[in-house]
Amino acid sequence: MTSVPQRLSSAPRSTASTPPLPRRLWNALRGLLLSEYFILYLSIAYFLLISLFFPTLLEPSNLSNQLTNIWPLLTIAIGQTFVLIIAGIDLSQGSVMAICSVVGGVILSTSLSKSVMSNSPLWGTLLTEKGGILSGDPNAVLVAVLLMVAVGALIGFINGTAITRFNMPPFMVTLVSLLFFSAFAIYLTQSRNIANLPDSFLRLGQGDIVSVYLGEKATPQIKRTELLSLVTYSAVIAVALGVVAHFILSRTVFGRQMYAIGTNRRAAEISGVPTRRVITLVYMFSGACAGLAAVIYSARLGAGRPTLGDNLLLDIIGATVIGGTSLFGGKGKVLWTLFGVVFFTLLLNTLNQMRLSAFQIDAVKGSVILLAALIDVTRNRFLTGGRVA
Amino acid sequence: MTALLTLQSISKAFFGVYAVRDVTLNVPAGRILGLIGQNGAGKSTLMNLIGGVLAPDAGSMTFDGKPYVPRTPSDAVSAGIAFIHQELNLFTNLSIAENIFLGAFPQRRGFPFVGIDRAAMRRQSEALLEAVDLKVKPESPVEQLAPGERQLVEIAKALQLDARLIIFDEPTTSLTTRETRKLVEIMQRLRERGTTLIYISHILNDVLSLADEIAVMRDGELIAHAPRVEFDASRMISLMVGYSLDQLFPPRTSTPTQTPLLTLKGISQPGIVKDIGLTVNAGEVVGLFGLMGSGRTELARIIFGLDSFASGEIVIGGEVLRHTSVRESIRNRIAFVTENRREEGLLMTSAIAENIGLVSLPRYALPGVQVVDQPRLERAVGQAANQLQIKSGNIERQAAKALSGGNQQKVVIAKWLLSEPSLFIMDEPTRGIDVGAKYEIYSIINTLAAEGNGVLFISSEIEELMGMCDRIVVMSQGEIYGEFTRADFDKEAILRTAFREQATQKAGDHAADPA
Amino acid sequence: MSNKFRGLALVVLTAALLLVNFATLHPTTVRAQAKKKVCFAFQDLETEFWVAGHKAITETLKAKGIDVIEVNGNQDANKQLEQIKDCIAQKVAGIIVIPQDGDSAVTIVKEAQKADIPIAIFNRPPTDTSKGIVVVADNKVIAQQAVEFLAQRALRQVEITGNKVTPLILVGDLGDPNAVGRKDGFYAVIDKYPALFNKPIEVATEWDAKIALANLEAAITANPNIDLIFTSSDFLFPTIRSILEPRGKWLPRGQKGHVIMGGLDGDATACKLIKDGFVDATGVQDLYYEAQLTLDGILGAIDKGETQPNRVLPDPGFALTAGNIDFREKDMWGCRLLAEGFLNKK
Amino acid sequence: MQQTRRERVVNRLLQSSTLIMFVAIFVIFGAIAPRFILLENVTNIIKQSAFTGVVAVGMTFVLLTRGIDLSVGSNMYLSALIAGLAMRQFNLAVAPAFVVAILTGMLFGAFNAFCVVQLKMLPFIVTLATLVAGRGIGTALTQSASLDYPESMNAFGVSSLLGVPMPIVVFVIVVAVAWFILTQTAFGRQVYAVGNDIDGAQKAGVNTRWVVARVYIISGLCAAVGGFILISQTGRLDQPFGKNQEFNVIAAAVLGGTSLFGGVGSAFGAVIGAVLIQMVQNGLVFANVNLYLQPMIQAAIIFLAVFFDSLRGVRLNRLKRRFIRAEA
Repeated sequence: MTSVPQRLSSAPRSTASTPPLPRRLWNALRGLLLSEYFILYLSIAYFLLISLFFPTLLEPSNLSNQLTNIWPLLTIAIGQTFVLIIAGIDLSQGSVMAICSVVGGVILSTSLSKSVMSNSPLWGTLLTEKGGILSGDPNAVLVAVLLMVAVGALIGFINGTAITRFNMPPFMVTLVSLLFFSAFAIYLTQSRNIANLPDSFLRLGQGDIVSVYLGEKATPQIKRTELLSLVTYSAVIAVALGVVAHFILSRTVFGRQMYAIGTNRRAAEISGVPTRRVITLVYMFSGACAGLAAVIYSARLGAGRPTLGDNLLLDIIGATVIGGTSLFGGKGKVLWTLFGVVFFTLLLNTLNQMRLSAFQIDAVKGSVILLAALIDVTRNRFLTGGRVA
Repeated sequence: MTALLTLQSISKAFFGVYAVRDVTLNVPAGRILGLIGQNGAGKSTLMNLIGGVLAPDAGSMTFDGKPYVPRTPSDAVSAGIAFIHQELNLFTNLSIAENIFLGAFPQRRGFPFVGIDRAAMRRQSEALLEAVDLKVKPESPVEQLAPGERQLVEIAKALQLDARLIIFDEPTTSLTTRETRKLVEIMQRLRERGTTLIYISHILNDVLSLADEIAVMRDGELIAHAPRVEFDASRMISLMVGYSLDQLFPPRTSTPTQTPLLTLKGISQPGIVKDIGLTVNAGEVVGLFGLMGSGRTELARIIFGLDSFASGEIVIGGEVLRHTSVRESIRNRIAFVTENRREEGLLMTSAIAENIGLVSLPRYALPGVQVVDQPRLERAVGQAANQLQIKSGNIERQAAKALSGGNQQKVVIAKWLLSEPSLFIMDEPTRGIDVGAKYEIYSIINTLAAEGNGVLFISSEIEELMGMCDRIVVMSQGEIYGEFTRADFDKEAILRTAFREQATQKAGDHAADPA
Repeated sequence: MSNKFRGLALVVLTAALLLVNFATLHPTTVRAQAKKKVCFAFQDLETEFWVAGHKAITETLKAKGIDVIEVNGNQDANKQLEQIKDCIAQKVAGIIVIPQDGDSAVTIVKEAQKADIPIAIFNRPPTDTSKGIVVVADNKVIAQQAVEFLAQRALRQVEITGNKVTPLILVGDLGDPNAVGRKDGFYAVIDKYPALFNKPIEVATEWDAKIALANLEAAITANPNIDLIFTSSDFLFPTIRSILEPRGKWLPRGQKGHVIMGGLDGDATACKLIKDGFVDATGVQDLYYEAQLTLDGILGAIDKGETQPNRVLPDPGFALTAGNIDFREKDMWGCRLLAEGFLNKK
Repeated sequence: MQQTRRERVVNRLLQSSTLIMFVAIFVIFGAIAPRFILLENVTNIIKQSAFTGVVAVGMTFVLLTRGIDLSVGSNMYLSALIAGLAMRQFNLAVAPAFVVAILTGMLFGAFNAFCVVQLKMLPFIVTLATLVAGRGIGTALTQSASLDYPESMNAFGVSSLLGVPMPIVVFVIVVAVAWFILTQTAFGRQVYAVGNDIDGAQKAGVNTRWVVARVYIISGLCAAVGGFILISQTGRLDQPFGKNQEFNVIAAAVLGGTSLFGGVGSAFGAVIGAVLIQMVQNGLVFANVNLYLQPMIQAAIIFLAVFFDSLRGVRLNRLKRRFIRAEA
């Protein structure tokens, strides 16, 4: 490009001089507010504030509870994050969880009572007194987990295809599959839960890998209450998923193309991004996450539940959006979602401990969410000097 | 003579950088003030200050003798200042009439009659459309209009306000020569009616022929303001860019070869194009000229695989294709710089680097899980950015939308450079770009040709095609009506060819028909 | 810019309000350290039955000077599990839970007993009743009793009119085991008298008045000659009424065209309607009795220092019918509420 | 062009796909259960879809501006509750109670509006929060006991004007007014403009903040009206009243062709959506379909409706492609 006259290159612009101290402080504050960790700071600040009034919140046992409560929600919220990034939405995750949970039960259950399950259409074929298909089989758990994830991905595939092939609005498509599959799950078991899952599976939701004991050494035998779970299987699953997801988003071609689609689908298409494939895959991923979450939840609750994840939808999307992911696409991070989830978990946990009467809880919950959002926009207002970016 | 609007040492800075610096300007009443300057010279910022979109950091304004402090755009409107913005500002989901009257719908009077007085609205819109002679039903939705027609609607909008000051911000960029002529008439008519106009444009001849006074901005400052007679094209340019640019088109350093890169044989698509035959050779710049709606863009989309074609074949590097797709075209090393950067070219809110990298991500991925080789990509992106001299902050951070039109266009080109194409399809690559940037784009095109690439250069500015191309192909009504080689370039002849079917040509109205 | 300060002001204000809110709670919580803490986890408060139960339990506990931690699972088994864990973390002395369903109950009981905290399950039995203090009312059996009485009425009607009776059942949320149990109870009776009944008409309600309204209206229009209605929960009687009344089918016993009607729960409305003769029978879970059993069970265990008390305390329940209302009235919680003027308060 | 005639026919069909679905479903259920076709039942269907429809109309306003209002369910509950309490306290008649409900609803909406417009918070978050808080306040007021309304309320619910049941009358009025506002008033057209490009609207001199604010207030108003006509039919307010209503409402609106991305939609769309959904539910009861299968069939039918609608969209886009030359 030597033929371009150098004269055209622009003259140096801004005149930077070292700012005075107050300005530097202000910048420091700005930095804090600007930081993408903001929601995290906010949650922690909130938590500490409340714990002034309710010391029990700081009890190690409670902290360890919160830890265990974060993972399942995170697992599913990550899937939602992906979908939101490409300017879609997945309302069907709850029903996917239900189906997957049933699938898990159908494979794993070790024994079933005829009187309970006999009107299920699966009775006699997949379900018998001896339990599910692979009851007692050593590999059952592995197969089950894989299959649950696979089924989730399959439903995601159906959603994705409907959306990409027929240009159906994601909202309606996933709403319909929400209605359909949750009904289908209940139909399969005729509203019964598939009980008696093997312990090897339950461990995934309940068992610890690392536990800590915080009592004084003296005590002869440790009371079970004081054994706190630190690293649980669900933690490992969720973190692993999170790492993978983060990697996909930030490092791979696929991730970049997702953001492109979410920002401007037409431009992406003209730039040779295989939009249909990417979108379909994203919905599959979201479904798979739901399947994985189903593994954790089913294991926690010790049954294949056709009603699993019924009331989860708003928590999922709420956590994701509070984290900072945009509903209009092109903007979102796994880390943000983690923070959003942390915020929601802390919120629920604190509410449980505030000894509010049942009749006040919702009012308080609502106002806290509102306050958080308010603080968030206010800081943005400060940074952008009155205008909202 | 009296000034309608006066600016007293107005300044506006963003993050410490002055966009407008200490500008003092008198806009003469009842005259046309031509305002010129490169993109980023501060014209648009200045207009936003006048229009109440931005608030000045320092300085004051008076309008019609009274102090004028607009807080919102509507303040400006009610004061009697109308804008015709650079980027069209129409609502595609509304009808033409509704767009014209959006700010102030005619209301039914008297009790039982409430709501919009559609009859009145229709009558008035028809009058206004007449004034900009756009022959379209006021009810027809804007989304069915061609860019040029939309521009005229914008003007009708301004007329409706019957504002005392109308600011035209590069109104002609999306117009065909025909429509431009029309616009000029309209503006003169306005002046006769006593309306004051500020006319911002990059097409210097238009400014020269139209303006009574001319003001020149550079780097946020007003560096010249005098009656037209004191200016000629070259002086204007030298004032704008700060040095004298003797000729507008850089010299071609290379000559085309005879090895065809792309050959179209009898490409037809019912209702769109018919029996198109066209060849682009390596190292050749082929101009594709045609009026708005002559089918040039549609043809480009077909070649690139965005739209399908019913019959005929495309031959690329000896390979015969009966149908093609975007990704296939990219594999075949074709690049497509689209007509509208905003909708189809860029991820406006994403970082410049993201944009440049987008097409070639797969080429910069490690085998296997397709992990992006970030360092390698960044290097390549950085190179491309420097090569094209994209003027920006940190390309990893700054969003594309923060760039001037010219630099945005360079980003689009850089994006394609990365995929190492051999054939460039460029649809109106210099639309809405200032002289300096245009010159750079031209130089880039020359270099591409010199490096042995083929360029299909689509434009409605004959001059630039004549300045740049080896051959010019003229399209009309979706057919190729003529072809000129550099030797016998002749503006009039080309235009005549393009207009040949004028009598039966109905592109405009066709587009406007609802249904 | 004033904008951004308005925003700031609002943040401060709201925060202040919340603080005050907590602060007011604060003192109680301080004393709470000294007091005995009992955790009461329920799954929702959406019908009179649950509300009355909630009221009975919390008030008795508070009266005993015990500090109650209430948590509402909002029909989400997992949320309830987390809440129970939170309770455990607070080292409560005991837990009372109205579980979302039998299977999650098992898990919950396991959690509590693992932490050596006595737990009692109220009204919804775990699938494995061997663990924890289980207060059971068998929905199926109670429903059966109620429907049985309806069947007797039907018999008499058939003797008069001669043609078979068309029964209709309002089915609850099929995700809810209670609803399913009641449905089973209903069918147990219907199948007992094949000669008496036509094929029943099922109407979905999903425990939602508006859905019940729509579907019932549709069903009645589809088959105008319904002569027996059984609702899986009493809270739907007003809905039924709003459908039948305009069609002149809302008539007391004895009048021609009276629709034989029964429900389950035994709430105040039901009691009133039986008295007024519109409803013939309702299956009663003896709410107060159950509450008493639960409280005695859990508090007893706490005092005795039992950490994993296991026993089953059945509530036989009974059917309050037009026949026995005069002398069983006092046993029914709804009627007592009615006596306290429940329906007219506010 | 050769196949234009056939194409024209297909397009005609797709154009009216929703209507065709309508008729088809109606006929099918009619065939299964003849009584389904009775005028009585048809009125029932409309009556039952009235409250969803009314709320959906309000939602349409919000969606048109690219916003969303998740709080309608709680709003229905709260406004109906306040009205009910007022009726009991000062034994109000129905009409004034109706006014009370509407005012409460508008107030609720105004709060959303304030957060969205003044504080520039995300509609989704705001209304999610008010969804939770609104019901919370209601529960706190009632201690979640259910609330019985005076007879007059039921009387209103079953009353009728010129033989048309009251709920339908209200429904029709709301839709008519909404239609008028959206198509015939400056505000209405500005709503569309805002949804299409809010900055542009501002540049064009539209007072966007006030437009958006009004939209949420209207949504609140409609929610209140919807809640009121529903309560006038059930006669009793239970704690879960209006719970999860938001999704049915949004579904109805979107099914009626309103876009979640703003700028596209109409008042009648909401009607179509609401009635279609209700008709299916009603028909399934008539056909006495197994309860476990009902929701699945319902889902399947909604899917079909959306499917045809988007097919139409694809077709229309192809038609929109501008023709340059008139082919011989």
